[in-house]
Amino acid sequence: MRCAVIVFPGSNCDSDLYKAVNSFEGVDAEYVWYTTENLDAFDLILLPGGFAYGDYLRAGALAARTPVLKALIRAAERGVRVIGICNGFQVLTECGLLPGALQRNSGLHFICDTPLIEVVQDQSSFTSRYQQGELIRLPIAHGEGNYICDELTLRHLQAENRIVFRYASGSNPNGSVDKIAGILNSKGNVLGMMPHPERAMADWMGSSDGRRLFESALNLFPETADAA
Amino acid sequence: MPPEPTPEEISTQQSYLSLGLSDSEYQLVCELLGRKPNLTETGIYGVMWSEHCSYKTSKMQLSRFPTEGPNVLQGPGEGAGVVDLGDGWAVVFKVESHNHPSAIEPYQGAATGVGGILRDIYSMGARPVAFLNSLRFGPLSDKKDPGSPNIKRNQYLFGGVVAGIAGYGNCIGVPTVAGEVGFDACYSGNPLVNAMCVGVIRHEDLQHGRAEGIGNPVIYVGAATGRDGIHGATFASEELNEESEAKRPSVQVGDPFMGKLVLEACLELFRSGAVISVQDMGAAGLTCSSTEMAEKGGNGMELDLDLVPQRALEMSPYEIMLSESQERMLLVAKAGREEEVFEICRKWEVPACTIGRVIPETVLRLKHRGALAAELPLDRLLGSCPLYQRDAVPSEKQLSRQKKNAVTWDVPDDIGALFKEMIVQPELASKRWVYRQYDSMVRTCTSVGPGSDAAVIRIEGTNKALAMSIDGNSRYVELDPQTGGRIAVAEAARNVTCSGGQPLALTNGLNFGNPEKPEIFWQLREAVTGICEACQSLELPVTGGNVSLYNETEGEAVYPTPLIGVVGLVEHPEHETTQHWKQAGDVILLLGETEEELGASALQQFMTGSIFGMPPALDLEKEKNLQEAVLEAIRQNLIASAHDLSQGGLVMALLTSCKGELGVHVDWESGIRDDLALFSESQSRILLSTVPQNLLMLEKLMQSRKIPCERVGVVMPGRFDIALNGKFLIQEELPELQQLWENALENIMNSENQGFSGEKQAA
Amino acid sequence: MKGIITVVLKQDILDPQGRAVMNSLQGLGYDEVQGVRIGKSIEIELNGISPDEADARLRKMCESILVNPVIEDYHLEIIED
Amino acid sequence: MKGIITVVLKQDILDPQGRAVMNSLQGLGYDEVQGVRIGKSIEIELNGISPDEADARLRKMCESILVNPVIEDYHLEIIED
Ligand SMILES: Nc1ncnc2c1ncn2[C@@H]1O[C@H](COP(=O)(O)OP(=O)(O)O)[C@@H](O)[C@H]1O
Ligand SMILES: [Mg+2]
Repeated sequence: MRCAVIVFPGSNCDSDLYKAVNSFEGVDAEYVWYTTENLDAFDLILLPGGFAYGDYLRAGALAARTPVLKALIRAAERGVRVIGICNGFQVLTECGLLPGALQRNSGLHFICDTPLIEVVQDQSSFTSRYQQGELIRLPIAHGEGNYICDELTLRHLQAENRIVFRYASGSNPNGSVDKIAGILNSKGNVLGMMPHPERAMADWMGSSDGRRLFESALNLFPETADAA
Repeated sequence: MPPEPTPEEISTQQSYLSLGLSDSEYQLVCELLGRKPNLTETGIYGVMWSEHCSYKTSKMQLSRFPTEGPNVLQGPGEGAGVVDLGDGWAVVFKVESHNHPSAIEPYQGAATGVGGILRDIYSMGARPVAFLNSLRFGPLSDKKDPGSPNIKRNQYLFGGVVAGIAGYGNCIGVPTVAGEVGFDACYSGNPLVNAMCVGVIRHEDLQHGRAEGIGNPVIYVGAATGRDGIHGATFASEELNEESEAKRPSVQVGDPFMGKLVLEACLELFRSGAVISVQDMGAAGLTCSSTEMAEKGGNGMELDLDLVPQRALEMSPYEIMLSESQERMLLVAKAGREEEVFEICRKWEVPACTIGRVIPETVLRLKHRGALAAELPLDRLLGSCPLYQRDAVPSEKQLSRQKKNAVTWDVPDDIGALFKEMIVQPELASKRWVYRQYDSMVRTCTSVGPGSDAAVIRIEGTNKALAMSIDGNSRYVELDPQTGGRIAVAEAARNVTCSGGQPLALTNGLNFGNPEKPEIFWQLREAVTGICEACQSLELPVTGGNVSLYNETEGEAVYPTPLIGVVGLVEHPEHETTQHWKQAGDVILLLGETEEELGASALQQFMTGSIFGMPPALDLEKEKNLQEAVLEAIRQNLIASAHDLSQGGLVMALLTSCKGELGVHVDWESGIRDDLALFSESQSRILLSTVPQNLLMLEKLMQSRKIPCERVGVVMPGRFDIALNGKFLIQEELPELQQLWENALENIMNSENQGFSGEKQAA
Repeated sequence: MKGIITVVLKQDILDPQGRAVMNSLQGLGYDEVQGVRIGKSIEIELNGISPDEADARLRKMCESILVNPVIEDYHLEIIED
Repeated sequence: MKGIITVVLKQDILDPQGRAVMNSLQGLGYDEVQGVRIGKSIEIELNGISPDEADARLRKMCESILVNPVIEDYHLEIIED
């Protein structure tokens, strides 16, 4: 399995993601600089968190107009799996692969915390190792994670089962519509999420609930995926 | 460009005064040079001889610190201290203040403070792995006058500083993992903002800022130079009028995005081997970095100022040399390998260009528009600054206040109600509102983040971890600087110990008022004495630090505020310990003796609105014994949680050990008056919890070390019940207390401080 | 020549920061304040191009990057020297 | 009535955001872009007060919380309905 970790100037969760993915047997992660124009060699493409271009103008906006994004969009069209985490999610909405936008947190402050997240659906290629309705702990750390979209889009997301993660149990740290924490594109091969699975890889980090996301995306346990 | 005053005019019009030199200092400069300096030269002397760069008042005090130890690889003198961690690893750390810039523009002041200390760490070659910070502000509320402009200003400063620290640290991708915040009327108008950075390095990668190799190119890396922060120190000491308002230096603005690129470029430059030395352009910008590098290398430096990248038009040599624009580094590369340097900088999209070279004459030579703009012999610039030994005399107020009895109030009727009022005071309230704004997890090495005594950061590729804490209770120092100094060291070390770390060394930030006043210099001297004593007893060398003097508003000094940052080594992940209860039914033990010590305590401040008497005593022998015993118990795996007792005493420590649904049931015997027993701030006390099976072994260990060890209660879900001598003083549902305590700061800040304060500029 | 682009949130998009500022202003006694919306003002210095071209180019910049059409509207003003 | 306040960074103050946006625009081929400065645009809806009063009140709002005089300048425009 070859896995690309895209690096923009100002990305800072790139090495965390790289470590996380490389910790799996048989997975080969590589850093890919934003000027790269070809991503054909990769089975999974990861957009890391951080502050690409300092989050200047709008979070993700400047990164979404770089050469690597053109290649990423082509790969996504071919059905290659893509995960955008935090800043990566912002890039995915900015480039149009995912609908909606991420606005400033409703409380106006940056929030770093480890809330409970509900796995809304376990049928996606990214959640096959979880169970629907399961509550997991994943860290969040963002200033602009307040997901918004218009009524129609929201109804589509709901009807097509494309909301994958929600903030659980009455909490909504950033004010997102429908408590959305992560969504899919309509084909189901592109996931954007604000929580950081790469920060939940071992108990000493406070949670190891993020592991199963990568296991699902990397098809590390195909039997379970089939069974699900 | 307006014409510059001539050397003659500088002398006759005494313009050197506004450039930071006194009459006698200016005379000395003329003697050293054998001529009158021109404007640029006068400016360079002014800034290099400022307190900030020369330590002319504090140097003799600082020289008293013990700086040697078997683990010290680099003591004070370089950008930051370096301490061995074994197996070829070392830790690099230092603290830096940014008080005055933060008072003017809290967001940018704090952000650039963080950026500055970061550059100090990586210029040693180290990868920065953690930030800490220590903050002081005026009160956030006033019952009598809730809408007072002072209170609003304090809230604005607090909100802005926290946002600035978050803004820079989060963006650059280094976790902010620990710190402390204090509030007191003495900091209204003069907040304190001290930032600490910790980095990790392999021994062989250690860099030194020495300009070596005659003919080697001097390369400028990073953001262009503007008129930011020019001679800030001098302008700040001028009386403000309309004319000076126009002259006021423009605020330095941080750019963490550029900062991150410069950081990565520099670390890669070190690995390339094409670079000999690097120094950051911090205080006094190009002046300080170029002269220090040249002097340490035993050489000189020639710079062509026309080659310095400039953001503003028509900058004079004086302005170029004194600008404090951010995100800039100066480096000396190996001749012939410039292209390699530029290649790496291009990759990271960081501007870089050669601006000069290393020369054999030991001078700083500056050229501008084809002419010589300045030439100063380095030995007559750096080593020649006069040192001042000021008078040190305690004030009358100081001495009479110490003699007062610390307890002047009667036992309160309802201690439970009192407790609930106290835990919502900003001073004692949870600092969650602050640290929730900091990314404390990026880099995924944080094992214990904010919310416990010390933070713990794992070192990748090893079994080791670092425990770190920054502390300082200035009320103790105000009442008795020597004891206060000792306690600051002891407390920071105790926090590290409680987290499972062996304290290794410390950095200190000395924040004081105007040292020309005898009572202030006395505070400084006494506090240093106390710090030295504690360092000796606890075997903690000082490897670096920072001095910030003249922290005054309208002639009133802040409390003397020495801050101590301690770093410790956690030898094995199993030793990582937090202050929180782990399991219902665990037994709670109190180590140490509780005396009636309420001087400068949180209870005294709350009951009387002021502080008086003597601060708690500290017996360094006992302290050392206690810390060793706790560390031993942790290493023997006998302890579930460990928490040091500090502000607010036992009852505060009990509350802050509760987490989730784990509360306490305490039934304690004490001969001291109820309120004083619960809130006494006696030193050298630690609260432990342990599973019942380990209880006897733990008690035996403490007995063998002659450490008083009392069973005070058990961990109980959902409750906070405290009984003293068989009588319940506090009986509360835990969730209710927790909510009060955790949301207190948030409630104050969110109700009052909506809008723009402290947000990302111009976003 | 200068282009000044004012970017505002679309009418139906919630503006939490604007709300917060409004509350602060009302809290300070500015009762006349009925609503606050916060947007961006982007000033772009242009060189070597005619005002007509400038208008088209600036609109392209807005559409390709400066403005997020999902949540924002903009208007454009050109100031000739 | 509406007040529109444009808040800009003072000339001497570094605008890292503007710089980054300029680099991106140039990278996308907009070579005519010579400089970018980014500020805020604040739109305030006012009620029950005359345009003259409005001007004075808005200036007071700017000075008390909307503008940070240490690093920002502003200008004000009033639009009557
Ligand atoms: N400015 C800050 N930055 C980061 N963490 C902070 C800050 N202030 C407080 N904290 C964290 O909050 C916790 C409690 O701190 P404090 O109130 O000083 O308690 P203690 O008296 O036990 O030292 C600690 O973990 C500390 O690191
Ligand atoms: Mg503590």
